[in-house]
Amino acid sequence: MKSRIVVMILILLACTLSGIGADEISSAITLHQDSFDMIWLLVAGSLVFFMQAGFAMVEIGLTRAKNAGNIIMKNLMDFCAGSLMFWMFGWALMYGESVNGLFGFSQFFIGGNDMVLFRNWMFQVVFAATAATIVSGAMAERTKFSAYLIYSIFISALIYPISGHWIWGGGWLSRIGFFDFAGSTVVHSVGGWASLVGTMALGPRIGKYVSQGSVVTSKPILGHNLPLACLGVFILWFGWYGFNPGSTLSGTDPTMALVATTTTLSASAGAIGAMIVSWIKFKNPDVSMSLNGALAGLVGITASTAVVSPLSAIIIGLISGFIVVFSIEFIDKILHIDDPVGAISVHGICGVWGTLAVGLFGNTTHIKGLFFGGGFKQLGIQFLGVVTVGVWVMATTGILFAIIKKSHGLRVSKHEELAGLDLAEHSTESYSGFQIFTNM
Amino acid sequence: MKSRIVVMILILLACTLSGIGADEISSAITLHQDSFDMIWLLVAGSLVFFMQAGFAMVEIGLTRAKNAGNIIMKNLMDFCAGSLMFWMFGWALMYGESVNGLFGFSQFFIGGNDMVLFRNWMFQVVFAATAATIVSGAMAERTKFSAYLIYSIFISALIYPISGHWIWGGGWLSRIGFFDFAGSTVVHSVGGWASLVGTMALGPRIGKYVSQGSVVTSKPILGHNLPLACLGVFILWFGWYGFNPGSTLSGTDPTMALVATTTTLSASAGAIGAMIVSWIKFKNPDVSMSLNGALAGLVGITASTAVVSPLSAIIIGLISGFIVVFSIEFIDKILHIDDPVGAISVHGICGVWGTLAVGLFGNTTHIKGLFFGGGFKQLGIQFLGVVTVGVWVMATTGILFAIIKKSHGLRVSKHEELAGLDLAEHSTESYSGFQIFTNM
Amino acid sequence: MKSRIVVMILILLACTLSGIGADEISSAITLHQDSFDMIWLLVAGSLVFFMQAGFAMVEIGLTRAKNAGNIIMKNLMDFCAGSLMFWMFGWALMYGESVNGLFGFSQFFIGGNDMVLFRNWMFQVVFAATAATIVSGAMAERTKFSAYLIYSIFISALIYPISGHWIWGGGWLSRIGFFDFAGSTVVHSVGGWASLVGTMALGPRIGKYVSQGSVVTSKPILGHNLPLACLGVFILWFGWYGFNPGSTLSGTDPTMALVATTTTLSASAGAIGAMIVSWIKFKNPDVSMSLNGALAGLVGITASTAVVSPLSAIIIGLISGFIVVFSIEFIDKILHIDDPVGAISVHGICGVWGTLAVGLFGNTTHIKGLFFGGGFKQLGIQFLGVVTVGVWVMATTGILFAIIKKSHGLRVSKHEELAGLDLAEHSTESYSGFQIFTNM
Amino acid sequence: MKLIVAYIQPEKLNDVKQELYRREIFKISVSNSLGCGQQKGYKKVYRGVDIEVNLLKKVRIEIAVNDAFVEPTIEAILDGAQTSVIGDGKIFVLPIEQCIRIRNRENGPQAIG
Amino acid sequence: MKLIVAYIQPEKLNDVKQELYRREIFKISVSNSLGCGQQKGYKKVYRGVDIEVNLLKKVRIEIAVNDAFVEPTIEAILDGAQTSVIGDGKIFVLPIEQCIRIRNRENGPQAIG
Amino acid sequence: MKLIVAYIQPEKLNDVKQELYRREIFKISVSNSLGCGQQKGYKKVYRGVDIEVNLLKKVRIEIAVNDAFVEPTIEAILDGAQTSVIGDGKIFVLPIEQCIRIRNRENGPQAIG
Ligand SMILES: Nc1ncnc2c1ncn2[C@@H]1O[C@H](COP(=O)(O)OP(=O)(O)O)[C@@H](O)[C@H]1O
Ligand SMILES: Nc1ncnc2c1ncn2[C@@H]1O[C@H](COP(=O)(O)OP(=O)(O)O)[C@@H](O)[C@H]1O
Ligand SMILES: Nc1ncnc2c1ncn2[C@@H]1O[C@H](COP(=O)(O)OP(=O)(O)O)[C@@H](O)[C@H]1O
Repeated sequence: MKSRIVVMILILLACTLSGIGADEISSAITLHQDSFDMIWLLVAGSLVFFMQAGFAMVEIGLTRAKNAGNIIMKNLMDFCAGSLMFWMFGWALMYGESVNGLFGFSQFFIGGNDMVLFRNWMFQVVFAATAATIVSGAMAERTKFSAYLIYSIFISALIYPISGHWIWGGGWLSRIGFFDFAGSTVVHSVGGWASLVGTMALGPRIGKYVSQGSVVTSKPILGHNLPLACLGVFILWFGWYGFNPGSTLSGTDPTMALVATTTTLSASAGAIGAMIVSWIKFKNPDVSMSLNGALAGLVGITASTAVVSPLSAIIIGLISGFIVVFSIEFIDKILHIDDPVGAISVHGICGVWGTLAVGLFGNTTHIKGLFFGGGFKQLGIQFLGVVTVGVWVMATTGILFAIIKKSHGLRVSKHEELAGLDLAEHSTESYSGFQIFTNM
Repeated sequence: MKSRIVVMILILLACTLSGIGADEISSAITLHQDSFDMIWLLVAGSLVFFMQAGFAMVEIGLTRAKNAGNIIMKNLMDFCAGSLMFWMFGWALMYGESVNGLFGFSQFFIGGNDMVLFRNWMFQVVFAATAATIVSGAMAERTKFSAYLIYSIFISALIYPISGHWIWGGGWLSRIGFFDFAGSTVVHSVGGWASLVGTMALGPRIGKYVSQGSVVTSKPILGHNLPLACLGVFILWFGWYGFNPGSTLSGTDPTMALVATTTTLSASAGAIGAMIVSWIKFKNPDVSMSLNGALAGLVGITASTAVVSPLSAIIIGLISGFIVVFSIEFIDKILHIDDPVGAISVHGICGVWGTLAVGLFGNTTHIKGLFFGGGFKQLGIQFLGVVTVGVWVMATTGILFAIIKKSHGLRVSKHEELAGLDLAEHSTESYSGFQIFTNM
Repeated sequence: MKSRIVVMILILLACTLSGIGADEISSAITLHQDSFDMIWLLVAGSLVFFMQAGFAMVEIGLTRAKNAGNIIMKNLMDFCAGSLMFWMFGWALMYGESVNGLFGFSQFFIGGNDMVLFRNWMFQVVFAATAATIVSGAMAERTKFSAYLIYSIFISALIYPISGHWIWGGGWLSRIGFFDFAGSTVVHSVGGWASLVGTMALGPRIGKYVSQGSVVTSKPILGHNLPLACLGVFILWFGWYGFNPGSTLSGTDPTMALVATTTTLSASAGAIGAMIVSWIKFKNPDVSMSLNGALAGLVGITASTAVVSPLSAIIIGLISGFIVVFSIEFIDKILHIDDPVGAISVHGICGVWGTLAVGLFGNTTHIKGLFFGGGFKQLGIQFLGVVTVGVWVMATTGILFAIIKKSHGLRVSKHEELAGLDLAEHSTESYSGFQIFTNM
Repeated sequence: MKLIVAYIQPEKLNDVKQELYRREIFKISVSNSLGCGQQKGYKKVYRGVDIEVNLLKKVRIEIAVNDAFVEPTIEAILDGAQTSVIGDGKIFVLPIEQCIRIRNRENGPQAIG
Repeated sequence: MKLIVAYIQPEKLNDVKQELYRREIFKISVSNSLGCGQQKGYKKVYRGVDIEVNLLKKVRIEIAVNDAFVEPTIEAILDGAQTSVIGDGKIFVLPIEQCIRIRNRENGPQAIG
Repeated sequence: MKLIVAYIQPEKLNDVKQELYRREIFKISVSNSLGCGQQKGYKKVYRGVDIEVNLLKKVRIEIAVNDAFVEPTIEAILDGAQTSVIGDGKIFVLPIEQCIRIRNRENGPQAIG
């Protein structure tokens, strides 16, 4: 008995001398673990938030001066409306208790005292906003602002959260092994598909396609501010260091270093890839294509960033850069779909490619792609995910845009479009005083 | 005796086996605790620093092209002069040993080896700079640059630190329970009141108010670059994720998640609120008002961000958005005070509203607002703080601007104002080569 | 025997009660230590990455509208090509196993599973890119894009890594005690010297120097977008909070607070210094000079930021601000070297000054400068480093540019230069629709 | 020789150019201008304050032609720019006394084309 | 019919417009221009290098009027733009041979207003 | 009095100004313009789509002179702007009926300088 007491005293003593008790040690360590996750996700989330500025700048830069204010409003409001929606419904449908793996259903109107819940909501809302805002670029220069607001509400409250649930919320796709680390499909493809449906529902901008007899020629409508587009791309890339590494969801998971590395290399390769293709095809290293290429590389690596090697990342990025140029040309010149900033190609097509790349280049214990001895299994699952999410988004946004078109109107009048949405919808000018010469 | 030795050996063994001693554990944990705070405050401080860019862009965007370079200089120099001042005097007056709760008085010209002191200085200097720079927007397009420099020095060295001491430095307001989490009053109202006094001392820009008989009409003077204004707002919002969550002052306080959440929701609601009001009042969803609305929501939530629920945050933000539009109109059309960027309304009025909101919506053990059963007590204290800080700032800046006006001159000549401050004060053009059509 | 068992049970019990074993404690603490470093370096690295946007904006702003797209391409591509090069060779030559202290030689084509390696690569690649991109500003408005690409590849793959190895990779300079905390020499001087050689190899822009008889007059070629230049400077300054504090290379080294403080103060003093000099010399507080001054202060403090007091930092910054104005004038008016953005002065000259400042103002146990009783020893070593790195960079870039000039051509044709590189090299316009009046 | 100065709606420039091409008039100079005519401008609201915008954006074109081309040029402009809505613009014809091609110092009617 | 071309100081445009309105002259076209006259420009310093700015910003207005309105128009411009300081600008009167309203192809003096 | 209107290549403006100064012609107004002449423009590619740029950037200058100065002014422009390459531009001479200096309401030939 005596020795026990001695031991206890000794332990207490040892602990006291070192100024800290075993309990305190343990709770300090738990606190620290939590704090890593907390800080990491908040910092990463802030970076992802900043991507809103990047999207705004890219879209402003690649469209005409007379619509810049409208683009500002759309980018601002899809975040603002979207964040309220995601607080009310989105989170609940995405991360609430799963109903048969199809959608979540709890934690509507988030409140209470659970700081981990708030942290996770904060990190997720900025992803939801990213998916929503992708569309604003594709539908730029001709969409009614109020119609866009309605769309924003539905994508953030309903469409994005449900397919998100399938993959990140514990839903059916995640259960069968679908892997999308940071959202090539969850975020980017969703935005891309919605863009595709939106632009098709809208039709092209006036003057974009000129038909002479049966021949339709695509006319260029130049962006008015490349420096802002460049700034936007750098902001997006910067924000991607929150988007991808933050998606470890843990502040102590060292994989974040691999993620940052593959993200950097793929983006670089994407820009180079797009530059090379444009140089060969158009005889000039094209500025806006190279900028799109960097984004393509970023979208392309997003799904697989944590499970591929640096070399694979470079290949994935390079291919993304190739794809984006061909895709932009194909969509414009063959399909005659008018996507002013290339959102369908960058987010949609490269999102698909990135998702499939997991099944090709994945090389960890759990994820083994085709090229690393994993056979077609993962690739097949990835393909299934791509298709089902595509169908889901196209179906729902198809219905949504059809209803808006019928009931409210989706597009401004010809006169408003020619005058510019800034004047027509917001009675403002974005560059007051500047002489801007436009006959377009 | 023997068992004691055995015990000690065992403990040592256990510790050695795990490669780390009790002492080392304890010191590692202390180091880690400190490191969380260090990293958190430095990262947050950097984000707050970046807000300088946001202010510069917003102010440039909402004023005329001919004064852009002057705004750059003012925003750059109020930080640069301010940081030297805050190093010399500001910190000492704000956080030095308190003299009767009225002002601090120690640690002038910070030096030595105390890293925690440097860390805290770094985090605080960016807040001081924020307060200072708010004024540059309100006084834009007509203030003498040298006069503005003098003002900058005094606000950073004297005016801001002293009211700051009352609230954050352990001064009398904090002692009676005044609560301002991240600075609705400490930072924003101070800037707002100084703006009010400054614009009144200056008078309106030429051409802003036209009087015909007894009727004074307010004329619009359009901002020249909405994309930059938009970028500025996004940068400010991004920086606010350092401003508010960083104000936990601790890297392990999980409240930061609530703070980030309420900040996001209030900003969103603010933008929406301002958009709705402008849509109803002006028939159009106004771009620059919506941008101001986001800022209003951010300022409005700043005091109470850690002590209110998400729902309260939305309400606070929405009301901030309403207030800002009405306030801008009132100040312009009724008071005929010319505030080009709306700084008085955004920072002053919404700063007051945000401070009072603590007394209405606060809902923690310590802070209980009127709506959550706390009665009028907290509200009364908040009101007292608002009034005393307002009186302090208006009195001191009133004297300051009066002296500058008498001795040095506060405003450029009519000719210089018409030519633009870029040419008149800095002999430069901000957009060389661009054709800018101005008869204003 | 019995007591031993008791003791062991007790310890186990104590540990179990507190929910964590000694082993787990130890591994948790190791994990946490690693996580601090990981998070710190990734966040800091992202900030440094963002400096690319800052460089792009500064260079765009200070040059003519007709070359903005070309500058975008150069800034984008030197990062993209550079990061692939640094992945292939740069890292290996800089941080691989040292061959006689002259260069590293291992870890080419980084791969594998070492997360610490990836982390370090990520942090270092952004520094390499910074050194590379400095040159794009100095060589702006007349360099062939393809020639610039070749240069980019060599500086990132070879030139920067080797001198970098001498100082940061365990090479000979570090062994004799040369100290460069965050890269005044390693990064900035390298960029500065390369800029000097590059501009000399290129010659001035058409119209920059007009000779009448033996008198050569320097003509101004105005930058076209000061707001973007201002934004760029703020982005760079913001990024510098990753550049300098991140260079502790440890997330638990509290010195980062001193670093952030001295960085802030030196930048502020630099801007003020340049403003004062320009005010006296040119009668006006010059905007672009003050912006350059802030950068000068940042470059100037970079080497010594962790080993000097705040007061010393202010002095270093102030002198940097003085130097930069005189240096820009000297290089332009006396040497007739055409450096559109002042890169040689800001990065080269102030980089040298900053490196020497370690030997003057250094004041820690290990680094003692002349003014703090350390005698001339440290200063001498610093001087040696400055000279050898200068010789290395000028020799190698000299050869490089000479070969490019001979074989491929370094400069666009007169016609292309007059038309602008955007049209000539990328067949684009950066500000489509804007009326830009230029006869330059 | 005459100088034909016309103010047209910006979005009509392409049509006018096409009509001119059809009539083999290839020389033209274009600049932008703010105009005030029968079309009275419009009101908008900036931050709650009314703005009267009474200077509308127009395109100003100048075409120098020999006398025989005056009619076709005017026809072309009318065909390209007329929408019969207020704001369509005006055409002014001014006399030119001399015309010189800078390239080869050619003078007179043959220099104009 | 005459075309009155005037160069004025930018800040005088509003005054000139008001004077024109008072005389019921509502049609006007405005563009910006850089001018060099007796007002000799100024020097400034950019990054330490002297710039001679000898092209100053001016506003160019064009008003086409019937002969009876020439005098009032000139009066209006003078009243609105004169400050008696160097740089006030110039008025030139040019003959117009034809004037056509694009909207309705109306030709001649009645088309001008 | 004549109004000399010339379209020149933008990079030639400085040379033209210098030639004018040498002949003591100091008054000039300059604006920018897009022009289409014998120089046929060029093609470029934007995001894979062909653009025909057939409006090239030109500088438009206006110089009002007394009749005696017409020749020297034309000479100066020719000397400054001629490169003998397509795109050099054109000079048009228009009659001026009146010229008024706003500053002092001076009228006629002496107002022009
Ligand atoms: N008398 C005039 N003098 C100068 N410019 C004129 C004159 N009349 C018309 N314009 C120009 O033509 C544009 C169109 O004229 P407007 O009167 O609106 O068209 P409409 O002839 O169809 O009524 C005006 O905005 C103005 O720029
Ligand atoms: N002879 C001229 N030809 C063309 N433009 C002229 C002429 N004289 C004056 N201008 C224009 O008028 C503007 C004002 O002329 P200026 O001579 O400075 O005024 P003032 O008549 O008061 O001396 C000039 O900047 C120029 O644009
Ligand atoms: N007949 C014309 N009417 C109006 N502008 C003309 C005319 N001819 C030439 N210009 C202007 O002059 C510029 C140069 O003319 P261009 O024919 O290319 O040169 P060149 O005379 O050497 O062939 C054109 O771009 C246009 O702005």
